Amino acid sequence: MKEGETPRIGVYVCHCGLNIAGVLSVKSLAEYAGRLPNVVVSRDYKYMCSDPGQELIRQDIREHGLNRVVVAACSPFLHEETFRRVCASAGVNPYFYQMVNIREHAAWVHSHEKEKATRKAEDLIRAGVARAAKLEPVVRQRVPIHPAVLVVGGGIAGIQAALTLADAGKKVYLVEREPTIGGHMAQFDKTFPTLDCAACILTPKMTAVGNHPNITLWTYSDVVKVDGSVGHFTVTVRRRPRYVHEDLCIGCLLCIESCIYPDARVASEFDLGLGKRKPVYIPFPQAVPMKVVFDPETCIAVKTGKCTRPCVDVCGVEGAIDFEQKEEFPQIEVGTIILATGFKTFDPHRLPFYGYGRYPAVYTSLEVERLLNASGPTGGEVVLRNGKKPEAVGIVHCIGSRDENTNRYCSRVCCMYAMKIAHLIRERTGAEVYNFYIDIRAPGKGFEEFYDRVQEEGVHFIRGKVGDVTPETPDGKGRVVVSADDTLLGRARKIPLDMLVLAVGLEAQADANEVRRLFNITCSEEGFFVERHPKLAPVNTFTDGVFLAGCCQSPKDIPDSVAQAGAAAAEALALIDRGEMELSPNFAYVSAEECSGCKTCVPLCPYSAITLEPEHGKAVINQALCKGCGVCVAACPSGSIGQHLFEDAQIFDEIEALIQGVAANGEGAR
Amino acid sequence: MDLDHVLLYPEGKSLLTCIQCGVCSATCPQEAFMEYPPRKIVAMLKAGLIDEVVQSGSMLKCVSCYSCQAKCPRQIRLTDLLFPLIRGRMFEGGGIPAELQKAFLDVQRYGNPLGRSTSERSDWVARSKVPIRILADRPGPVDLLWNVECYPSYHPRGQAVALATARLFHRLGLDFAILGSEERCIGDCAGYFGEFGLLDALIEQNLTTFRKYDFRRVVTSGAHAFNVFAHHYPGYGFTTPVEPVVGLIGEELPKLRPMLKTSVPHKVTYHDPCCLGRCMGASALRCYFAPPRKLLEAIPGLKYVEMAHHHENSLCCGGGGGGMWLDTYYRDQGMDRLSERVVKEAVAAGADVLAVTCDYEVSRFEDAVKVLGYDRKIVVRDVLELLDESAGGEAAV
Amino acid sequence: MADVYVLADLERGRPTDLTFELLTAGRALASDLHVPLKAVLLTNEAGLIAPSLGFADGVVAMSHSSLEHRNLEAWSRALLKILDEKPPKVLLIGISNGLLGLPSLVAGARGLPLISLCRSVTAHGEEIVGDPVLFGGKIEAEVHAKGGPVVVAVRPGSYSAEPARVQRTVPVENVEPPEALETRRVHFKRYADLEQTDVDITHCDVLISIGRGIQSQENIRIAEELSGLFRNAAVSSSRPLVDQGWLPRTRQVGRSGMTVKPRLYLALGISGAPEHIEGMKSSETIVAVNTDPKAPVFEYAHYGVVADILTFMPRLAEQLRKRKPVVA
Amino acid sequence: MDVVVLMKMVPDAAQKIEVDAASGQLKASTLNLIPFESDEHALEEALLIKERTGATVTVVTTDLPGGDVALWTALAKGATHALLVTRGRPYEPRSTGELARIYAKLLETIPHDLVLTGAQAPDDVEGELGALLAAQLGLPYISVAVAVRPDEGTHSAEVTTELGGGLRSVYESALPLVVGIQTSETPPRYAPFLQIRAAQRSKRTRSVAVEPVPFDPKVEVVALHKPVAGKGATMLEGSPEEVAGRLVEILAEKELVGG
Repeated sequence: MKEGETPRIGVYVCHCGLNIAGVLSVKSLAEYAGRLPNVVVSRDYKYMCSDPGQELIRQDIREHGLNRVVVAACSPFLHEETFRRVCASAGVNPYFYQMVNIREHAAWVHSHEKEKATRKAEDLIRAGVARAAKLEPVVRQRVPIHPAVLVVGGGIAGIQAALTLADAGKKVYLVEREPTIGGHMAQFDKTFPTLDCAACILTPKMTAVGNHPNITLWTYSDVVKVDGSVGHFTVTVRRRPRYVHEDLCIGCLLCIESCIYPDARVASEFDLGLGKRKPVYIPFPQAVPMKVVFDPETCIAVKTGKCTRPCVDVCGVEGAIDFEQKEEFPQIEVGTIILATGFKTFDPHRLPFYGYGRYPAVYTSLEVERLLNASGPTGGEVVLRNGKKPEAVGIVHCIGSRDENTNRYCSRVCCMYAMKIAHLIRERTGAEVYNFYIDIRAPGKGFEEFYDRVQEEGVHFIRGKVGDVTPETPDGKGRVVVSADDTLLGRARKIPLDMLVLAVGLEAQADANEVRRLFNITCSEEGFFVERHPKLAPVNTFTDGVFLAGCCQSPKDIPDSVAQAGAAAAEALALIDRGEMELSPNFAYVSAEECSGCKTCVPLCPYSAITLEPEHGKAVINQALCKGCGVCVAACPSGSIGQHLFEDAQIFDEIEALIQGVAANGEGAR
Repeated sequence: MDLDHVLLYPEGKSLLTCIQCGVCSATCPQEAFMEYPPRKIVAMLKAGLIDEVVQSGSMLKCVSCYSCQAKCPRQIRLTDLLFPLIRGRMFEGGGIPAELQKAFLDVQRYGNPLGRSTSERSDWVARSKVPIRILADRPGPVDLLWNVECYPSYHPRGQAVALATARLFHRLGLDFAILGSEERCIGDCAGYFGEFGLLDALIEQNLTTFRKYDFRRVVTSGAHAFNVFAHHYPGYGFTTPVEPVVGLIGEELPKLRPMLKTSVPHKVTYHDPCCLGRCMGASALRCYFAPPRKLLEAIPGLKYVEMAHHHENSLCCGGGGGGMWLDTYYRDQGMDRLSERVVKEAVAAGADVLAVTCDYEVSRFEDAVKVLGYDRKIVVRDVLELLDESAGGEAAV
Repeated sequence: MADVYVLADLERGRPTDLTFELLTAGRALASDLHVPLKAVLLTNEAGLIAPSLGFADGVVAMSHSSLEHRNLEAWSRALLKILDEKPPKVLLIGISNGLLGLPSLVAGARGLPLISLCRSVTAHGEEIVGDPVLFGGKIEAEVHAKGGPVVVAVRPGSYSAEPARVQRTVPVENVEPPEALETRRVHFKRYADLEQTDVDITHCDVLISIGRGIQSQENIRIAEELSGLFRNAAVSSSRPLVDQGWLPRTRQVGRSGMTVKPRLYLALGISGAPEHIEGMKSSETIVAVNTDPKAPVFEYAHYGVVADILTFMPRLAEQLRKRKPVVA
Repeated sequence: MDVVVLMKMVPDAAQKIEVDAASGQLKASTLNLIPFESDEHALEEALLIKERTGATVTVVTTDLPGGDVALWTALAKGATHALLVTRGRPYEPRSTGELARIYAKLLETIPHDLVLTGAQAPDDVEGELGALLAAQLGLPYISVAVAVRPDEGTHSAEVTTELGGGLRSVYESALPLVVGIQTSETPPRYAPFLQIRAAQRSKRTRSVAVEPVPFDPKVEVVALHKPVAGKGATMLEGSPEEVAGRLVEILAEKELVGG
């Protein structure tokens, strides 16, 4: 529409099958709309989103010279884009389109009072028509996409995403906090329900990452700063010193052997304290990169400098070991980011009555994974802290999960891994194994079959959660007796156990909130990163160019993590291959002449999109970062910030039209 | 009030979300003796079988220890809401054992469950070497109203604790006073047994007394009164800050510490009363797990040891929810005494002193010690008695 | 000047201790008043019993089958006829369970002065003075009676029975039974002995007797432990604990319970209501423990301890454990 | 079947009972009146009869302090009617004789097959209420009852009485009958406070004024006093440990315990 052109509006009332027509009188709504100012044509139709429905609009635009289109149908979330494309294809600016939601806002919520619901729909349509008259043309901006990708987290999800992208020829930076990639999966012995050896399927992928020409692997590192927006992020990574030059270390491990400490005496993080390591170590034999780490807390050469340094003497590569190594902060440019930061397990100290940390017989499931692992502290033998083989083992499901006092959600994998552990312990020790469960949740391929198998193997399933744990001897060092209500028997059971395994749930990483700020995304109450849409955009975030994979989004098993990693890689690839990206037109802008430079808006912006341009001290909004939340618009004391698609005139007219109707209809708009 | 009524409230509705995990029954110290343990009761309530629950007598065995409620993954309010409601229904059928009936009648009549004269309530004061102000005699503003409670007022063992408390208050220079013969039961047994009418009457009566005087805060001798103050009195508009005595003395520890000069060379364990920890639910700020332990550890020569059950998971002395007056019924039912379980754990932990801070517990545990024949192994002392001893006891005031 | 009458209390046809106690009382009163003392005998066959009442100067007797068991209606009708025909100065009736109510029925029917709950009765000149014990022994009164005949109800245990146990032939005045006995509405049916399934406290050497001071039923255990430290000992109690259902009725000492004479009666937390005292006052050694130094029980005890029994019992047990129980 | 229960308010022996030195009367300010315990048993027995036979139970007391509460409690426990006899007089220990006359007059106006009351109250200086009443009304009286089983068909009742020493006797009497209750067959039940309040609000207690009964007391209470304490016993003094030790020595001397 040119300047001064009269609005010619077409209004289309959708039946949405019976979703709308079953409640609202769509015919009368169309007639009502036809009587509104500037409306040239109004119709109702069974499915406006269908091809014939779309064609109907295009035809009217052509025949009636419409320059505004209003569709009264469902939520803009679903079909706003559909009808904008219709407008564009008929030669009308796509932002001369206004959607009125009469399905969710009238038909569904007021299904029990049809007459009033129709009145309300009238009000909504009238307001939409008023707003449509004030719409202005908007042109979408485009940004180029840098082809490199940052993958944060080197667990199975990060590995999978990195390999997919690297194999597609894209440059990938993989940043991992620990000295090795592999994540939790590397700690497992077997995977459910197929009982594949975790190492057998994971280590080839780890090695592939380590060797891939397109992957830059930075372990023992973390992201500390992220600037820019989709297409061109500038990321600062902190590389902590491992006191070994990775390019020089050949992984011969002679330094470890020669360490001045003859015995491993430091609790191994990887083995959750069940095993020991030296101050110089590799976390586990298949670590990638196969480069040693000097632990600054326990290596006296690093800590005090007072060591004879036999490691340096024995090292065959001159200068590989370097106790003067410092932190480095390399900066990289990437166009997209995949977060695969994983999870932590629930800390059962929070439920002290299970005796974890108090009675040596009590373990977490992750600790037991290490005991079962061939490369674990016991070489895969299940032996207790006192060196004995357990004869009775209990596994309590849902520790920290499904509990208002800790985490309300179901962690999804515990039932299966608890049964896997039951199977493995029974297989290795012949112990009586009792699984204490509330419900067995086995909804995956081969899962129910596995449940069946474990039951057949003679694992006892007791439907009832353990409510108390007491030591059998006063010193607490021996067996523990657990109390549970066997709800199927309707009787209390007290069972003495040599080993009590707490099937701990999965939680967001402790620093999830800092990470989400760093990457400008949101997290749920529990700390899991929030996807853009649970069904339709499960790997996207509300920040363009930042994608999610694996358990940082929600608890999931290995197949799901891998699948999501693939999906995240594909989303990144799609952007890279497009080469550029259209930005949402819904962004705020500053009228420089009116801005006083008061800086009120700067700290308010949740997306850090506002800066002060240095020359005149006026606010500038980075439209690639702006999400159109409107906080700055509302807060600006001088009224100098506007927002496309939500201009004051549009909103005021919409409200005014709405109020008219309320005044006329009484409670009509309620 | 019946179940339908309960379901009108969000706290009651949570009943419908029960997943029958059985933690409540598994943690219930009385489970073995209940025809219907907590999990079954919830299932029966959901199925509308409330009458069967009432008739079973299972509810008589609940000692309101809050274990089930504290561990319930759905945070269903079993202890302080559902069970009292069910027990309230028991009055209709006359299924209340005589000993408990008498306690209620004595509370109605004398404002204490021991059936002692109201005029004798402050007789113990005469034995105090430090001045104890009684408000009726000397009205006028006071900082601290000390709610002495029934057992410390009447029971000889409780009186010893009350006297030690008074000496500590005196040493700390606290401005305190008591209600003397105007004091009445604060309503614990009534509230948790479902005798809501009596609870209501006691609260009204107590508030009338409180309004006569000018005080800034209240300190309770024991855990049960504190619990009732915290949970029931605010609903009647009583918003004056209330602290249990261990909380108050805990705050004064810096001032008290230099006075703790006499060595108390014992291995001491501490029994967490249900009503100072678990019962506060999520409001961890009002849980008093740390203060008594800090106080004990401040005593020179004392070595602190922990029992198997402690903090949120402590066992119950068995005196709550009317249990104080159901021991005979329990014995007739062939039930174990919870207080004996606690004493056994204390001895197993290597302690020779079981420290307590609940007005019911000194006598309950001393009983248990005698029954078990542990007289030479362990003694029961209130935390305040130990502090008083370390500060020189009666000789030093 | 009329006589002093004492109504003989009979249990299964035999005069009770109370009868002789009252004869002792009646003798003193009769001496003061300078009048004869007579026993009133209501039974089915007076002749058999009269000689056992030889302490009296004479016996006024009525025989009728309805008088065999202490049927209050029959006895009151019989007594009224005697009072009408041969009015005494004073009629003493003992307060036994079998006669409780009889003084009131008689005095009420004729509008006679009645002093009940008396521990003693004396004459101040012409006035008869009783000293009732009220409120479980907490208050004593002095009550004067005007006119006559005066009915005085005397508590058991107030006088010694021994001086009155005199067997001799005494003059018997027979009074004809009234017509009214034939038209009575109350009929004795049978005796019912309580089933003896419990220990017989009347045959114990030591009784650990507990009262309200025990505070809770649970604490009874402590008394039981104590009793276990003696030979042939048992726990007994005062009435409130039995009414409360805390102990079986077979353990009750006192007027409505058992009368006991053990070698040692340890009264723990028993204040000493007169009803209780009557059941135990003949014990060889009485030791009373009570928090209230003014408790009436101390009046009857040989040794007294002012203490809370819950504190005292364990201490006593401790001392006893150091000794061997005596072979009975 | 109409059962009437007469409840008497008496000073609570668990509380202090003081005599005013000047007047020689009980100190009214320290008196705490409660229903006499055996009267509570009488009520319980009546309620048991009601439950077995559907009898009506009318509870009567006078307007002494606490009388109203006693009636609300009785209603809460299940009594059918409650009557408060207004006299407007304070408590005095010698009043049973007059009370019997008042109740005799009252009973002329209310149906009664059975009149139950406590066997003997701690203030029955002038005799027992039940017996005096029976004498007034010319009704038979049975005392120290522990069970009352009325039979509507024969209009009679079987009453078991407690003679002491483990002996009981059973009587049968035509109705109407006055019974002095010693103990009810089951301990008195508990009335929850809410029900007592409900009974209070229900206004089911009825006040009745009985015309003053001319009464000439034949006895006069000259003095009341506290008993002299402990004159009989040798008092052992000292700490509980010392006293226990001394006592055991004494018992040993008497060969009640061994050496």
